[in-house]
Order: sequence, then structure tokens, then C-alpha cells
Amino acid sequence: MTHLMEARGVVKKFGGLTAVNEVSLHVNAGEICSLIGPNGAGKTTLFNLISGVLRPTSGEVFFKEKSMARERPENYAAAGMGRTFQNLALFKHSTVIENLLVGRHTHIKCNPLESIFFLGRARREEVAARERVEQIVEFLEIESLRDKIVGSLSYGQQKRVELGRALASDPDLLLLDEIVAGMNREEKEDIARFILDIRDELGITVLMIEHDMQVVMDLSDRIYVLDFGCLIATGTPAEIMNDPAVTKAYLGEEAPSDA
Amino acid sequence: MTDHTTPPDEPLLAVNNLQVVYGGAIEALRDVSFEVHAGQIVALLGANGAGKSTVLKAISGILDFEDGKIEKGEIRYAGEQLGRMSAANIVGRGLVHVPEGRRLFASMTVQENLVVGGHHRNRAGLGDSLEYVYNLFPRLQERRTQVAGYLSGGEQQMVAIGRALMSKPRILALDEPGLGLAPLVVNEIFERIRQLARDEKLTILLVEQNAMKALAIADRAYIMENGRVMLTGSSADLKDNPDVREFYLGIKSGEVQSMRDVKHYKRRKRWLS
Amino acid sequence: MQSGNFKQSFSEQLNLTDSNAVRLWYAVVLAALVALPFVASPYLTGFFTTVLFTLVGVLGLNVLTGFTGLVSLGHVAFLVLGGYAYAITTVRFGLHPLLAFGLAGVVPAVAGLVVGIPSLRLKGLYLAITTLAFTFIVYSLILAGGDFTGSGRGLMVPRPVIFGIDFSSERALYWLCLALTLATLLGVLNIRRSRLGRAFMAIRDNDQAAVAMGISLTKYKLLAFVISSFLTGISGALMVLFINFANVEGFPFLLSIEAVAILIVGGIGSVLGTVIGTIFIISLPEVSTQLLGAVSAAFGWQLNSVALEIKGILYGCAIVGFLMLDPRGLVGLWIDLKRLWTSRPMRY
Amino acid sequence: QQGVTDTEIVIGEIAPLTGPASVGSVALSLGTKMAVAEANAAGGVNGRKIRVISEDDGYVVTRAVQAARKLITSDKVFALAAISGSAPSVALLPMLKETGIPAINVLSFPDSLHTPVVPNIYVGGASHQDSVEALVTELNKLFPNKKWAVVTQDDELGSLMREGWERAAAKYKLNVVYKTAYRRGQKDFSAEMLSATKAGAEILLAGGIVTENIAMVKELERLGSKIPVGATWIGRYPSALQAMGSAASNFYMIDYVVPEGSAQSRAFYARATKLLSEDDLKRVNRYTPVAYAGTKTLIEAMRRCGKALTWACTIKEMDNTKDMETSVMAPINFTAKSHFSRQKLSLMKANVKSLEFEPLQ
Amino acid sequence: MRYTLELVYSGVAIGAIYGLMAMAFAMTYKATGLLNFAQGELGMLIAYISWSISTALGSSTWALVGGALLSSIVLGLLIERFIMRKMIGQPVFSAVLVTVGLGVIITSVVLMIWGGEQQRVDVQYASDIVVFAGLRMRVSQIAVIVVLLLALALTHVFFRYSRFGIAMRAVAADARTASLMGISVSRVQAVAWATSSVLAGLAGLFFAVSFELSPSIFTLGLKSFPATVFGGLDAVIGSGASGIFIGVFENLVGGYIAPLLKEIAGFLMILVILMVRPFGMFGQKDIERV
Ligand SMILES: Nc1ncnc2c1ncn2[C@@H]1O[C@H](COP(=O)(O)OP(=O)(O)OP(=O)(O)O)[C@@H](O)[C@H]1O
Ligand SMILES: Nc1ncnc2c1ncn2[C@@H]1O[C@H](COP(=O)(O)OP(=O)(O)OP(=O)(O)O)[C@@H](O)[C@H]1O
Ligand SMILES: [Mg+2]
Ligand SMILES: [Mg+2]
Repeated sequence: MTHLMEARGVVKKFGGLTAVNEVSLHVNAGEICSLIGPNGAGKTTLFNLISGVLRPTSGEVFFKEKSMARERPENYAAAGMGRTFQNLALFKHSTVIENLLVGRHTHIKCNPLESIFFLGRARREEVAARERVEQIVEFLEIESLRDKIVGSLSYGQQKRVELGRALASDPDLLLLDEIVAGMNREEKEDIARFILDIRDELGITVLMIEHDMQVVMDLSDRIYVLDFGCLIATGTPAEIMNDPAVTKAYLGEEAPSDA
Repeated sequence: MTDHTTPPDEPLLAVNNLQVVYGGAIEALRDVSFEVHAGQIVALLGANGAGKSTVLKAISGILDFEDGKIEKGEIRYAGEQLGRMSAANIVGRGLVHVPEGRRLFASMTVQENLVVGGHHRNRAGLGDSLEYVYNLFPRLQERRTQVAGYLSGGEQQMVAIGRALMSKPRILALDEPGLGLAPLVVNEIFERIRQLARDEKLTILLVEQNAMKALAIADRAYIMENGRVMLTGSSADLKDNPDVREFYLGIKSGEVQSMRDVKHYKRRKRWLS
Repeated sequence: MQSGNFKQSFSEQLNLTDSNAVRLWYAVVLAALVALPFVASPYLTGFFTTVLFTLVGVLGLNVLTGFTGLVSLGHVAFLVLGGYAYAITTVRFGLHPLLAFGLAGVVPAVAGLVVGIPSLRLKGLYLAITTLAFTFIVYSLILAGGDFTGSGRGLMVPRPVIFGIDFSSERALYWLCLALTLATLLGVLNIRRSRLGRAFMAIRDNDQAAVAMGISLTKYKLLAFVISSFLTGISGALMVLFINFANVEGFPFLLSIEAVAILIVGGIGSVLGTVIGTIFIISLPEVSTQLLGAVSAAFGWQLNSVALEIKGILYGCAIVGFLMLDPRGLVGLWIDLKRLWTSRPMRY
Repeated sequence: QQGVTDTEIVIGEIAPLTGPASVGSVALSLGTKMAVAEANAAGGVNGRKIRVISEDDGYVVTRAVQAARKLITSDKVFALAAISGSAPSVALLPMLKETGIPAINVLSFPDSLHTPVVPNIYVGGASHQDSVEALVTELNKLFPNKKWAVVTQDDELGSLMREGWERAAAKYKLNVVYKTAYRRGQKDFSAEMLSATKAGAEILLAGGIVTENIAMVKELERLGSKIPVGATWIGRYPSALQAMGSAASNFYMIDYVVPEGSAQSRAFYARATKLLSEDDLKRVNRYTPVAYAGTKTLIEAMRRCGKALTWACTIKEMDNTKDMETSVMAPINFTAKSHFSRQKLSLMKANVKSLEFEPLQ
Repeated sequence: MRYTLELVYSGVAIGAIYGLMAMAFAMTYKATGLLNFAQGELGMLIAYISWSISTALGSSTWALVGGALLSSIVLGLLIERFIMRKMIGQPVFSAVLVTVGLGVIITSVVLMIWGGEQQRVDVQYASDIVVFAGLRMRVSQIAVIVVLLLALALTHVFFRYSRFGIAMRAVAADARTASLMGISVSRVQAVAWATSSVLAGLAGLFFAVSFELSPSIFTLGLKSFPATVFGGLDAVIGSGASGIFIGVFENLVGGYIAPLLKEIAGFLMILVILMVRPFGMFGQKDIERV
């Protein structure tokens, strides 16, 4: 069967340190996969390699059967890859709506001149973009924040905007980096529900990094475990739970949902 | 909520009817009052945007950096009014705040970040604290000469916490310390927090989204909604409160329910609405 | 009755204004502007002309510095290039004024492309300084240009006659500036509310995230430089027409600083702010002169040259004072006032 | 006619009264003040008192244009006694032509102001070309067949000076060993002076304004070279000499205004002391007599017009200005053919002690 | 050879002045993250003040130096306390523009009080000439070189043996978090402004002594930009050293290639350098990762 995204033996070195070491993994269309591992294991770095923010030292990433090795970073979005950032990379001085609209960038085709005159197509596309964005706003229940300057939002609120911006680009593969961090149980439930829905209804494939075992175990179809840049385990939630290596390196002795 | 008949032992930190307004327009806190007694661990829980971080910012005196202002209310700390005091002086008095979102000095090395944290300490004290932090987070020992900006999210969180501990505070205000940390490390940190409170009589004001963990170590907790304190009580009581169980601990009919089973989007029940 | 303004359709959100009252105001102001030269003294007309062509240039700078966050301390270079492009093409090659105007935009735009290249690598003040260096280079080139540029002596530039309209009268020139300014204003507002402008602001706020959203830094940064220098060039041509003369002494380096001052005092990134700022900064010297005259007259002082330096002091104090009052610039004050007005009697 | 009531005549003046360029212009406006004060003291022009409105353009061209517009259209002045420095005055040309208001400029005289003759504009002085030519001629008399070094500015002023130099050099077959231009506003001339001395220069044409000449002279002193240095009148300020100090011992200056050391000059200062306030007096320099002469000429023309004062008449009378004595420079002459009164130039030498320029006997 | 030597020497002499200015720029930048555009003007003002003081006291050298140090410290502190402190935590370019406005004010004040004429700052011996190895040097030139070296040494010691350097970087990087670490932002910046204004004052004074004292000498600030950028905006010591380098470079260009290029040589140089090193030779590059 064909993989939506596949990484083949990717390596990333930063000077002396090897952040990602010979990692091969794949995500199938329609899956929800998780990537877990201790802090500094190389998860985010791997995300950066997949989404083109960084170039692998060696190895290759395939998206829709196509090698991305020669793709320019700004073309990944158009190719259908959307992502959120762990440490909030929002456009702080713009409003929430504007942030989400930037997410639509690749779906608006008018050229600069058309934008300057703002007639015909340019205007139509803008309207369409806003329509889509407003749906997302509703979906995420951030109507009240619509016109706030993002920089003035609370941490959790910004997390939602991150998610919204990624969704606005209607990606085929959505990379979520610790999206529920900083949310309380109730909000996590919403996001969880939400992730299931976008998979089921919009058919968006999800690859997520999480430290919240509840979310990971309950949502994932498959899980990859990274430690010191190397894959140490992969499998279904159940398998991972009972993998001694994982327990030792990451989970700790007590149960994941530690009451 | 807070009874103003001063209890037998004067609270170390007391916030009365605090009202905070951002940019002269957005009211983030209204009539927030709570107390923290020496040696206690007090948890602040609440949804996103409830105002938890704002409370901490107000206490540590950095609101003005965000064009925020204390409109009403007072903050008493060890018999002094903090309201108008400069952030630096507040730290000098032993109240240290670990802000949310790490906020490391990206272009400095891990060690330099820690040293900045110990700005007030003499060389000897600095050495000890460094040692203490490094064996709290061995990961940082390895990374000490690395530029903080390149650290992983979790590593940065470790630096942020360690940096605060460097100044040997009397009271530590932690904004989501567990954020982005691996389960192992989270357990480790909460364990240490409990120790610090128990052994070194360090007082702790804890903002934490992981209610499970927070309530596990806190003596007392306040739950905020929309800039108000909505519910308060000892952790034990709160653990048994049905609403808290459902919305903060995700426990329904006895056991923790699976995320898959959450059918509908939130129908968030308000304690007051 | 309407209890507030609610959008009925998405396209409404795109409109520049949503209240008829505001539209009415625009209409009134526009009419007033068009009618101005009939009522105002030539001196006042001249003053507004200055404001207008300055505004064109500063709006250009705003696209670069305000929207895209690339600071330029060398915009006077584009002003010079625009002015000389017009002067040389008309005086030396007798080109049609309209064509010359086009070139007055295109030549600086090309230069902007070149100056833009460092911006792909440099950040903040480092970039600012390279633009500054660029200014000095342009000056030297013009001075070394011999008869072609008229080197130090400069070139006399006659006012054009386009489609039978003779622009040698101050009025005609005023209207020309007005038309071009309004066009620029509209264009910049469109940029602001469209994909293009959002791309610029994305780059300003977080370039890495911008890339992840599919925005090419190379393309849009250079684009910002091109648009910006184009507009500034046009402004330069208008300025040359205003003073009938192209000469490097007519474009002191300080104009760059003044342009930035206008942006920031007005409120960086805000189009309204740019307009307010321009009027403010341009009228400062005039106002302070009048003020000084009035005061000295009132107290019967002999205004010797020394006292005239007070103008400079007033000028500086105005800039410093307003920024300390509200670092967001005048537009910040304006917003506060508006909020006070709308949200009476409550404050939140 | 505008600007004239039966009790007063209003005249205007535009000059960079603020900013570092103000030293000359301030003195200039003092000169105008003196001339007017004298005229008024003598009962004014045919019974009309003169009032001066001076506008400051801070040497910004756009502001000069606005200032002129204000004076002509709002203040409705009768005539202009000064129209600022070179670049601004050229920018003003179209407006002045159009309105036809009589104007005399003694602060700057770019060719376009007088050739071809502009009916209503008069300039008096000596062009930079002529000045340099005269300077070189005179110095060449004093120091025949020396090796020359020529350092000039890279702007208009520089090109004019080079033009003058070329003329003289061609005429006397001068031997130039070092010739260069520097960027306007340069402060440090060590490289230039070093190269000049290395090239074996025995006399220097210093084409700076003030600062530059000071720097050059001091640098030569440091290098231990005592070669004579010649400069033109633009930067002829006592303060400049004072700043040069001992280095000025071999410094020559060409100018059409009498040197401070001369009797006429002393007389002029005596007059100034009567008419000007204490601290104004401190600001007097060679531009004061210049403006004094210019304004006096203008007033004289107006007086000759009699009661019926009009532009046309004033211009006519200006054209008849013949051997107008001003006692601070050679007589001024205008005709319908020439609106540029070329003043006679003479060489003078710096006196390090008195900080004055003295005539060469 | 001797020609080159002469060129280099006079390059060093003027470069030392750039160096002091550049250090002053870097000093404020390091602690506040902004370029003080009023610095040339500040240097000029201090030169004027100290000159007035010394002339009032019978033009004594000590009065001159003392006056310079005293007035510069006072000015620096005043500026910090009453103007820049209000701009802490505000947008960088608003703060930068405030300094621009300040520059305008200072220039006008100087013209108002002292007028536009050139003045001679005569200090005993300053303009005397010492001959060493055939080089004729003015005492003032030797003095400025020595002063620069001293300043470099002192700053080195200062940053090496105190935690102040780190505190400065912290404040500049994120004033808010720095104050959360118990660092008094305003104190740190006050110290930075004072030292920077001392350096600027010395530069201005030496410039006035070796050339002339006039309201146009503020351009010295602009002339020193290349040095600061070359060394790196926040590299105090680097900038100081670069001053010498730029001075010599300019002189060599002027002496060997074309005097016309001399004035812009420095700027051309940094255009090249920045392409290779976007943060100058010793500048701290800012870190950003997602
Ligand atoms: N640009 C960089 N330069 C140098 N080292 C880097 C860089 N980026 C990441 N690293 C290092 O690589 C390692 C992996 O970082 P990464 O962010 O991928 O960890 P992570 O798995 O995301 O951890 P966390 O769960 O805490 O986010 C870390 O030790 C980090 O210090
Ligand atoms: N600088 C600011 N300017 C304007 N409004 C602000 C600012 N900071 C916070 N707010 C608003 O104040 C409210 C409370 O913010 P706060 O950060 O205290 O929430 P929080 O409880 O910490 O949420 P989270 O759990 O997401 O961190 C939010 O609605 C937010 O939008
Ligand atoms: Mg990560
Ligand atoms: Mg928070």
C-alpha cells in the first residue's frame, strides 16, 4: 500500500550532536499517528525535516510518493503539508483572523498587481477565504477572539490559533507539535474530539507529537517512539504501553493516566 | 471566599479584590482574592484565558510591560504592599515568578541563563545553586554550553524552572511547570516541588493545567473562570467535587473516561452564569 | 434599529469602511481637498502640495518598514533617483512627461531590487545601515555624473504640459499631486487588506512561520522593496516638479530620517497614522515659525537668529514628547480617543 | 504696487538663518538691517519707512520655495533683498521670473541667475570661477613658478572652482603636481595633504568652505610643511583664523570685500557698532558689508523712483545703478545688459595675532 | 613605504576617535538594543560644555578633561532617567526615533548657546608636535590613541570580571524577563548610558581638539557607524578595535585609490562584510528556531 508521507533513514546533525539518527517512518492516508519520546529526543527536529524547515543531513522524505529533497521550503504548504509549532510561531502583531487568513495564502491565486487593484478575482478570492476562515473560527470556538491582536492572547488561546492557522491551509497531512500542551482536561477533550472529526469528516491525516499519554493512547492508530534521535519502538498503543524499553525511557513506572 | 478576619497566622501572600485591566480596555481580572500561607502549595486552575497568568504577572509586577494595570485591589506579601513595587525589588524580596512560555535568553548559553537567574547571589551561593539545578535536570548538565535558543521545548522548560530556583526564593510562582515535559520528568518535577515545600519550607503558587497532578500535591486550590475565582477549597474537597471531577479530571462514573468517548463538543457548565 | 454594526456578508468585511457616516466624511474631505486651491492662498496650496507628494513617498516607505518590517534609512536615495530619472529623461531626452513619470517609478524600483538583496540576509538595524550606505553611493554617483546628471549644478526641470493641461500653475500641480496621492492611498489600503499585505506582515512578525505558510521570503521581501521604491520615486519626481529643479542639495540625507520619523510618530504600519504623521511633521516647522512669530510679537521681542533655533528645539521636543506620550504614535492617541467616545460611559 | 503704503515699504529676505550654515546668513541679515536702519534714520525712502521680513529656509530647497511664496503672495513684499544660497536661489528662479518682483542677491550668484539676464533679478559679487582665477593669478605673482596642489569639493562649488583654476592654469602654464576632489563634509584631510606634500607641492589652493580649509592648514602644519595656502572668500570668518591658530601664518584669501585690517572696514565696524546690538555685533562678518551694499543699492534705486514707487520703475532705476559707492567694496554697477555687478577682487593675508585679514601692500 | 607608514599613522589617529564613538554606540546597543542616533550630537554638546568650563577656568587641561567626564556622566544619566526610561519595553524603533529627536534638540541648543562659528579648543601641548621615528605626531593624537587603548582594556576587565555584561545582554534581549530575574533594568541601562556618553564625550572632545569645535562635528556619529557595524553592534570591544581598522582603511583608500572614495570607503567596506557576516565581525547573532 502507498504511504502518504514516508521518511527514509533521515539524519540530522547539529555540529557534534545528532538530533535525528537514521529514522525511517511512514504515515498512511487517513491515519492518526503519534510521535513520542523524552525531551530532546529529536521529535520536533524530525517534524522540521518532514515539513521542510530543515534539510536532512542525509536521508530523504517522500510526500505523496514524491521526494521532497529538492523542494523549496515555501512550497511544502502548497504540496499539502500543514503544521503547528511547539513554541508558538504566530504573527503576533496581527489579528486572529489575519493569522488564519495567512494560512489560506496558498489557496489565493491572484498576483500582486491584482491585489493592489483589488478587483474581480482578488476580491472574490478574499471573500471565499474569509468564508472558510470563519468556519474554522466557529469550529474552534474562538469567535470572541476574532479581532484580537494575537500577541495579547493567553497561551492556550494562542495554541488554538496555531491549530486554526494550520487547518486554514486545508492540508492533507497535519503535523501537530504538542498541540494540547497548556490546556486543561476539558479543553483537551475538545481538541481530541476535534482531531478525530477532521480525520473522519475531512479525511485529514494527522501526525502528532504529544507528551499527554491520555491523548496519545486514546487517539492514535499507531505510535512511534523516539529516544536520542533513534526510533526505539513502534506499534499500536497497546503494544507501546507494554514495551519495557518505552516505559523505562519515557513513561516511567506508573500508569499513563496517573490518578 | 476569603474571610478578612485575619487567621491565626498571617498569610505570606494575600491578594484582595484584585482587578486588572489590559490596555485600558480589556478587563482580565475582577475581584480576585486568595491567600497563600507559608510552606503551603496553592494551585490556580482554570480554562484558557481565565486569568491565571495575569494573576502571577500582577503579583510579580510585570504587568506594565504589557500595558496592563492594577485598577483595584491590593497584594500583600510578608506585610508589604507589592502593588507599586518594581519587579526587581519583588524578586529581591524572595518572590520569584517562572513566566509561561519559557522566555529564555535565546542567544545565551544554558549556564549563562542560569547565572542570570542567580543575579543576586554571591559566587559561592551561585555555585551551589548551579549544582542543585544540574542534578535536578541532568539533561541541562550535558547542554550547559549550548545556546538556549536551540534547546528543545522541554529542555527550555527545564532551564526556565532551574533559572528561577537559582535565586533561592521564599515563594515560587510557577506558571505551568509541567508544560511540554515528558511524563517521567513531570513526575520528577512535582516530586521535587513537594520536597521543596516540605523540607525547605518553600511556599509555592502553582498554575497548572494538569489538575490531576496539581491537586495531588497542592494543599489548597482556587478555580478561575473569566477572570473571577469561582471555586475554592482544599485539594481533597475539590477532588470530590463532581464538576471538578468531570471537567478538570475527566473522571465520569468512577473512572477516567477515554478521549474517544467524549462525544459532543463542550457544553461547558458554568458554576455561575 | 441597528444596535451596532453587524456584517451580513463576508464581502462586507473587506470594505474599507462599514458606516455611511464615515463614507460621508470621506466624500466631504475629498470635496474640500479638490476645492482647496480656489479658496486657499498660493502659500497654503504650496504647503498642501508638499504634504501630498511627501505622503506618496512615506506611504511607500510604510509598505517596506511598516508592513514588512524592513527598516530603511536610505529612502532619500530612491527619492533622488526618481527625481533625476524624471529630470534627465525629460530634459536630456525630451521624453513625454507621462513616460518620464513611469521611469521615475521604474528606475528606483530596479534600484530597490538591488538594495533589497541584502535584506534577504540582514536584520533590523544592520539592514538599516546598508540602506544608509546606499544613499551615499547614490549621491556620489550623481555628483560624478558630469553633464549627464548636471553633477553638482543639477538640472532645471520645466513643469510639463500633459494632454493640454499646463502644470506650471501651482493649482494644476496640486491637483496632480492630489490625484497621485489618492491613487497611492487606495493602492496601499488594498495591499493592506489583501493577500499581498498579509504576506508582508507575516514576514514582519515571524518569517519562519511565514515560509511554513507557503510565503517565499525572497519574492515578497524584494516585492516590498520594489513597491516601496517605486512610490518613493514618484514622490521624488513630484518634488522635483515642485521646486522646478533637480539637485542633490535639494535632497538632504535628513529626508530619510524625516520619513521614518513620520512613520513612527504617526504610528508605524498604520496607513491612517502615516497620513496623520505626514501632516504633523510637515507642518511642524511652519507652525513653530508662526508660534515663534506670534509670541515674539506679543512680547515685542527682537527675534534675532539665535531665537530662531528655538524652532529646532520645538521640532525635536514634539517628536520626543509625542513618542513618550504614546509609543504607538499619534494613531494610538486617536484610537484611544475614539474608544473613549464609543464606550462612554463605561470603560470596559 | 504691492508692499508699498504711503508710510512704509516692506521688503523680504530669504536666507538659511538656522542650522550650521547660518553663520554667513545671520551676518547677512544684519547687513540688510544696517542698510535699512540707516535709510530709515535718514527719513526713509521719500518719507516711507522700510520694514524687512526675513524668512528662514534652513537651506532646504522646498522650504525656500515656500518662503518665497509666502513673502510674495501672503506678506506681499515689494522686493527681495536676498534669495538664499545657490541651489535654493536657482529653484526660486521660475517663481521670481513669473511674478517679476525686483530681487537682489548677494549671498550666491549661480550663472542662471544673471545669464541670460533676468529682467528683475540682480546679483552683485564675484563668481567662484573668477575668484579662484584671481586668487591663483595673485598668488602666482607672489610665488612665481611653484608646484601647485589643488584640492576642491565634489559638488557644484568644487566644479566652479576647478573651472576657475583651469583658466588660470592655462593662462600661466602652471605646474600642478596634485589635484583632487573630496566628498563634501569631509573632515579629515591627512591623506590628501600627505599626498600633496609627497608630490612635492609648494603652494596649495584650498577649495574648502571653512572647516575643510582649517583641517587642511592644520594638517600641513603637522606635516611640517610651511607652503602658502590660498582660499576664496566663502569661508572668510575671523573664527576660522582663530581655529587655525598658528597654522594660519601662511594663509591667503581672495575677496571683493575690504579686509578687516583696512580703514574702510574699520569705518564700517564703527557704523555697525552704532546700529547693532551687543551680541549682534559679535555675529558680524564679511557677509554683513555684502548685504549692506546690496540692500543699499536696492534702496537707492527705490529712492530714485520718487513717490510713485513701482516695480517697473525700481527695475529701471536698478539698471541705472552707476558706480554706486558702498565704501565696503568696489562700486556697484548694473545696466539693462548686465545684472551682474562683478566686484573687483583683491588678495589679503591672514594675521595670526589680530585674527584679521590685512591688505597686501 | 614611509608614505604608507604616514597614511597608516594618521589613519590610526582618526580611527581612534571613530573607535571611541563606536564603543559608545555598542555600549548602549548592548544594554538597550537600540542605536543612539543622538550620539554624535551628544559628543558635540559635551565637547562644547567642557570647552566652556575650561575657558572659564583659564583654559586648563584638567578642567577640560574633568568637565568632559563630569558633564558626560550627568548628561547620560539625565537622558536615561527622564527620556529613555519611559521607552523601556516599547517598540525599538519608537525608542530609536526618540534619540533622533534628541539629536535635533541638542544641535539647536548648541547653535543657540554657542552660535555657528568655529572655535579653537586650545589645550597646553595638545597641538604640539612630537617627532618619533620620523613621524610627526600631535600630542592630542597620541593621547586619543592611548585613551582608546585604555577604554578597551577597562571594558574588557569590566565584562570579564563582573556579571554586568550578562545582565546587560539579558536586559537588551528581554527587559521583562530580566526584571523577573531581579535585574534592575533601569539601573543597568543607566550605567550603560553613562559610560556610553563618557565615551562619546571623549570622542567629541578629541575631535574638537584635533580639528575644530563647530556645530557640524556631530557628523562624527554618522562617520563612526561603519566601525560599529563592522565590529558588530553589540560588540563593545570589537567596535572599538574596528574604529582603528576603518580609519586606516579609509586613509589607504584615500591615499592609494581615490580621495573621493575615502568618505564612503567605510560604508562600502561594511556592505561587503555584512554579506559575509550578517552580524559584523564580533556581533552576537540572534538565535531563532521553531
Ligand atoms: N538548531 C539547532 N542547533 C543545535 N541543536 C539543536 C537545534 N535544534 C535542536 N537541537 C538539539 O536537538 C535535540 C532535539 O531537539 P528537539 O526539539 O527535536 O527535541 P524534542 O524531541 O522536540 O524535545 P521536546 O519534547 O522537549 O520538544 C535537542 O537536544 C536540541 O538541543
Ligand atoms: N497583554 C495583553 N493584552 C490584552 N489582553 C490580554 C493580555 N494578556 C492577556 N490578555 C487577556 O486576558 C485574559 C487572561 O489571560 P491569561 O494569560 O491570564 O489567561 P490564562 O489563564 O493564563 O490562560 P492560559 O491557561 O491559556 O495561559 C485573556 O482573555 C487574554 O486574552
Ligand atoms: Mg519538541
Ligand atoms: Mg497562562
